[in-house]
Amino acid sequence: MAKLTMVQAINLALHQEMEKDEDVVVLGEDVGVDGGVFRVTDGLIDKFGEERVMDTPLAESGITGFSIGMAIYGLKPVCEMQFSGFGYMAMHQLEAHAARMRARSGGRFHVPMVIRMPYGGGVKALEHHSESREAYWAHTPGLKMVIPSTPRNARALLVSAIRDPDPVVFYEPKSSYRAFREEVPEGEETIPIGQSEIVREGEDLTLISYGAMMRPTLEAAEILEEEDGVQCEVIDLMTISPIDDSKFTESAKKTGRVVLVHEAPRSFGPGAEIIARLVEKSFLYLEAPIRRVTGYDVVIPLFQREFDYLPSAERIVRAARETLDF
Amino acid sequence: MAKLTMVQAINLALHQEMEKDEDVVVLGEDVGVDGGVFRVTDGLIDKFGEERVMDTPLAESGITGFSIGMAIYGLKPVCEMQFSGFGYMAMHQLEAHAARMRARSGGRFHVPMVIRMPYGGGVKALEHHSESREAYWAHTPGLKMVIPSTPRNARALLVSAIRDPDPVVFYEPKSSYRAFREEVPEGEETIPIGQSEIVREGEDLTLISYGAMMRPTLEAAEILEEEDGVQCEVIDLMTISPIDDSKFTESAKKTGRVVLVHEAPRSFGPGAEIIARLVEKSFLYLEAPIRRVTGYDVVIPLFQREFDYLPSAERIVRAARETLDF
Amino acid sequence: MPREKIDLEQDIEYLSILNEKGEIDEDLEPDMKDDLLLDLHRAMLFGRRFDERMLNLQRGGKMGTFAPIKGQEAAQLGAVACLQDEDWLVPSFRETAAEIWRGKRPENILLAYAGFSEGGVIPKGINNLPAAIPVGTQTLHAAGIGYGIKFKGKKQVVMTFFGDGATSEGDFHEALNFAGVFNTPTIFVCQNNQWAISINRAHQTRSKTLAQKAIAYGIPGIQVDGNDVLAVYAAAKEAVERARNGEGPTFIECVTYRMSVHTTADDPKRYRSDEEVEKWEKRDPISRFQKYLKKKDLLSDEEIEEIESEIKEEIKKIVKGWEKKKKELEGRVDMFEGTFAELPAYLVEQKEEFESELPEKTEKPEEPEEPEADEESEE
Amino acid sequence: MPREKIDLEQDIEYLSILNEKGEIDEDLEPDMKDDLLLDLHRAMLFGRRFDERMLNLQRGGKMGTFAPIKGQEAAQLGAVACLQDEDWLVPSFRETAAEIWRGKRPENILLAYAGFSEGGVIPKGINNLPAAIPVGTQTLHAAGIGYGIKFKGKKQVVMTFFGDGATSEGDFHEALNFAGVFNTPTIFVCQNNQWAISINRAHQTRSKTLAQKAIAYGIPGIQVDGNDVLAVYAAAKEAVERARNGEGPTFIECVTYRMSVHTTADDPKRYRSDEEVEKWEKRDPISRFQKYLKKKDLLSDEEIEEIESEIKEEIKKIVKGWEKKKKELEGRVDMFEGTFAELPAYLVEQKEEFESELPEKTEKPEEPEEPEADEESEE
Ligand SMILES: Cc1ncc(C[n+]2csc(CCOP(=O)(O)OP(=O)(O)O)c2C)c(N)n1
Ligand SMILES: Cc1ncc(C[n+]2csc(CCOP(=O)(O)OP(=O)(O)O)c2C)c(N)n1
Ligand SMILES: [Mg+2]
Ligand SMILES: [Mg+2]
Repeated sequence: MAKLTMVQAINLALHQEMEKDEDVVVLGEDVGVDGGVFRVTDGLIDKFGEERVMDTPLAESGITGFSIGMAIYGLKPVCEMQFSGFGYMAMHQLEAHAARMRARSGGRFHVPMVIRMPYGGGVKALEHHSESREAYWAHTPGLKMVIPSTPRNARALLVSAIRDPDPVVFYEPKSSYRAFREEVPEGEETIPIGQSEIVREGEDLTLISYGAMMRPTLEAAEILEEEDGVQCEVIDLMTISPIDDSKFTESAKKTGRVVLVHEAPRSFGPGAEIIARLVEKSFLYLEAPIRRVTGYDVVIPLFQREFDYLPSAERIVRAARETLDF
Repeated sequence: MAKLTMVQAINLALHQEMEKDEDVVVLGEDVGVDGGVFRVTDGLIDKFGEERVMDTPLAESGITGFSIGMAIYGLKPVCEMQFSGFGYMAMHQLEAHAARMRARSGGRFHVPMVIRMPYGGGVKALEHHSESREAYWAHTPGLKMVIPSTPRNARALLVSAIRDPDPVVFYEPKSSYRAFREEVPEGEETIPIGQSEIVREGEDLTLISYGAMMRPTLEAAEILEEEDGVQCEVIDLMTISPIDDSKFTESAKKTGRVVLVHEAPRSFGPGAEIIARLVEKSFLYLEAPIRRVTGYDVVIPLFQREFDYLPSAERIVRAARETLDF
Repeated sequence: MPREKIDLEQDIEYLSILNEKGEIDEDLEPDMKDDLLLDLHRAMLFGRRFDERMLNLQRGGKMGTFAPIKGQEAAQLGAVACLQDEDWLVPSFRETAAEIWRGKRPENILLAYAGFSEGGVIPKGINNLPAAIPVGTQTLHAAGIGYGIKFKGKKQVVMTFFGDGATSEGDFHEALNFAGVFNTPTIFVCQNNQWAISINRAHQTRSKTLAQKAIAYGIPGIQVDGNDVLAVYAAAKEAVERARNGEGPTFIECVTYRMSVHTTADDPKRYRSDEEVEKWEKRDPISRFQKYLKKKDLLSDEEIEEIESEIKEEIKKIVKGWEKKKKELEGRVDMFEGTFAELPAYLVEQKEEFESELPEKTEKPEEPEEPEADEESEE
Repeated sequence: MPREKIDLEQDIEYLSILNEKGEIDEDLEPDMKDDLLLDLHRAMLFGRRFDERMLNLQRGGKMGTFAPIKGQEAAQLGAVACLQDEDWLVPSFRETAAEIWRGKRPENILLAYAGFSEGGVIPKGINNLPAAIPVGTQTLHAAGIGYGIKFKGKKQVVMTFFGDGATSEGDFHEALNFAGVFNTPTIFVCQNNQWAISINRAHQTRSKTLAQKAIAYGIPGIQVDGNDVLAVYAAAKEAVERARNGEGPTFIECVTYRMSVHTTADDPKRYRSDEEVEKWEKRDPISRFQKYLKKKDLLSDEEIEEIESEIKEEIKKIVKGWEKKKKELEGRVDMFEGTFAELPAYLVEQKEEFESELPEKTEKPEEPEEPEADEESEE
């Protein structure tokens, strides 16, 4: 097992799936010769050629609609939106066609494509390069929405997404691209889409998060153990939609207290759905209001102040303590 | 006071605001000579000419981005997406520019525009003509999201939206366009954006809805009173974002039991935010789980089966009874 | 350091072979088998009659709104007549006749417009995409399918249809640009029927022709008389051959006219004159084609009568079959399956919730108080 | 019923006046005041030096990523030099020199690239929109502003800038079409610098020129040597005059070259050759313009030296002022105000929540383990 960054792990998944299945093609802006602006697709064009690793014109709807056509014909496109902040240009193609072609054609056609997009803040980027709007896709029937949090689950989830017969929006936490390394097995590994994971067990409090926010969340769990002797159960959703509420509703029955964390704006954000599920399935066990530690309902500030906006371990710890004291 | 349909009431608002303020212009596909495919803009072009009532080329992003430019220059465009199902083509213009220009320019520029879109099911329409995806806009920082439910509040809310110095997405419940009439005062009337209304008082149960779903919701309240002697408090949100949680959280403190209704898909839908606010602000008063009577997490079916999908008074009544029996 | 005209190395041509009087330009007459000519004639006539029948089914409240093709039979049939079965068709919502030519069952078209998802089902072996309603969006799928064909080294081509209004959409632009850059075997057929609902062609774009938009992408573009089935066929034939030979995409503008309403929810009197419609009725694609076939002694008035009554019978059968099918399907629930290959847990839950409520599931709200033609939604 | 070429009634011309050797085509030489010529020269030089300074500020970790303009000084300054103060500028993200010419304070540009929203503030009286990062989207705003001008009967014009890559976006298409249909006083200036990050012009679209895309909208289009400030000025002047006279929009393609990196996060060696860059360095817009000014006896080497050292001083002052300003602004919170005219209740609540947590508000996560150039995000 090699210790890889998330960029390397995603790159590994692409290499291996392209070797395994010649219908898998990669396309997007600068994904070929340049290897992607984050180097996620580095080396693919040399190995698989420009027929399978396509540098496209600068048009997000074009990339997406073109991929839908390829997928209908039988290819398995993995297309990239250079930043999730530009993915909205493709929204109508995903909502109207990728998400509907199977039902519309009575199953004759389906759209086995993956739309990769780096998302989230914390890399000192320019405007439109730090958004976290997974709720748009999660609320769209017919789409699956996946967000990995570590090199290893990024690789395993991307493999599952590529093999999924239906369209998957795959958000990559760009602030975690190179922030740390993890052992990633050389051999095949997959994680089923639609499955969350308990990454830390505990009885006192349930912390729910995903993607880049898993790091401050786990950090907060550490602090709470060290400073308060509190045992947090930490859940990584990994798939936002279809959301797996089995683990966090069970955990809430055990702990009775929940804090959830995401960097997306709070209102009408993913956290609201988590709360709704908890109320629907764990109502009688809830001992305190569920706290949302999230981005605020404004555009994430330019990078000098982006950490005013992004949830930190400290904010999570405070919310946890207030929830425990409730 | 004349009894008007919602189409006539919205038309009245447009006539009066255009008379009052010559910077108000209307644009969109078929809004001029044709008077709009629902006749909402009927007669405007004859009265105000094609400089102020503009038939545009067939391009939603174009209409929206063009309106943003007009608004920056000082006009007050009221543009129409012919159906909300095609509004996603304009999402990037609204998210990246309409919602941000004020903050980005340090207040030098702002975007006083209204984006009108007929939304929702129940009119035997073709695919893409029955969606209810207000959550996309409500989750977008910098946008306001308004949905009227009757001719009178449609007129009053649209006037407020037109006068609002910031961009307002205005969803019109097309199934209510001509379904009933209501007294609408000739003279000016406005309803502040960001204000919900208690349309029926009660102590036993709180029903929360908005837009087209207010009718089955009120119908359900009637049935519950007649058949069960249950007094429902019914709240019409009217503004989805910024959402006014003051009335429904107060009401929940009184009743302890809440059912909410919308035709949007359930998961990551507007109802989840309502539940989150109730948990945050009325936690200790909740006596039963909050039920969501909503569209399902699939694309709304073609019209033969659209009523399988749309919430009905019966579904609401059943959820209410289960909530009361909890 | 000059100021000089740039040679763009491409021209836009106009092609017309059979005029409204039925006169023909022999030099340009395409070489077509008699059977093909007669099949085309029958398909055009069938398209016209089926359209008329759908219109009165809709007016009679038996069907929902739809987009009539009256006047555009030559534009769409002349083009698809150049396709092989294994080729692909990517239609918009106004290609009923073309879809039927390509194997779509008329009964299913009726079912779809009656609001039954079952009408959208596409049988294996028929390479037609379902109708695409968001204007212009399908052109990108045709570009992508074209790439798939190229990638797999197949000899297929893909033909997509859209209207004059669709040329204003960003997706149209991106599709032609992608097709050009990746040199895909895609034929873009624009049915310029002069109107996008109430927006006239002249107001849709300032360019003199739509065909010249091909210059923006460095791909061949041609404008043809869209009511002249021979001209459409000849232009499409060239384009299909180029595509098959790996020479990439073509943009064809068929100048035609929407002789009927935009959809059954539309009232054209609000925006266009009867004179204009009458002017175009004189250019009807069917009567002109019949004159031609008669001159060629391929068709007599008696035979036309026969065909007409055959078609009448055929349509009667289709409508009967459709009504029977509707009965079978009524009350059937069809919502949860089909979205994904497998029904995910949350949809299973919702399905169970739904089924627990089945008794009321067919509840309908009372009819609106004052139904009006324009109350229905567009399309 | 012929097959004939359609006369599109418009040509695409190429314009070049001052070549790389400094030779001039007298017949085409625009009549420009000496002051204007010298101001342009100074602005080009300032743009170049300021660019260089920003690059080393960024490399030194004092500033975030930005998009250098090196090589494109003539393309942007020649065009904005035709504007009056009351006209409008709608830039993309690579018009630093043009924005400064139009009154944007260099200090604010540094502030913005250092991640301070305060840098984006635009003072009253300066009609520049803020830089638009989503490629191509701003062209629609320029069309809309143009309509506003027309609507108000003003004599203003609006000029928007974008790159070669932007011409592939749907918004570009919709913007030129709207501008054409509504005949707005909008000048679309494409800085074709041959690259869209790593995508070469030839791979962006199959058309021979970008200028010919104007034909798709029936508006005038011209291709100019974008490194020839006189040619850019002459073409823009014509376009501006047409716009002011109510003759509508123009599309200008400036053929230039991005001599530096796409942004400071980019490594061009991965996709282009040094030879290519060297070839274009010979066509540098500044040196050729200096040759011209010297021939005209408007400028001597000594004077150039003087200007250079003045600029050096000026930039020193700007950077000093900027560093002072940064200190002032550090720790300042700026997030809730400014989104709406009035702070809505829910943002007041969130602001209070935020302030109750201020002690930790400056928390930063530990630095990543292995920083790499390309780790930063693009732009
Ligand atoms: C993206 C989008 N916007 C608006 C509509 C509503 N609409 C349906 S058809 C139509 C006009 C289409 O005109 P054209 O492209 O010329 O095709 P035609 O109807 O004439 O065949 C419009 C505006 C739509 N279906 N899709
Ligand atoms: C809609 C959108 N997609 C992608 C990007 C990322 N991006 C920034 S600049 C750029 C290339 C732009 O090329 P061009 O239009 O030629 O302008 P240039 O950078 O050469 O000045 C890309 C892909 C973006 N900013 N916006
Ligand atoms: Mg048309
Ligand atoms: Mg470029």
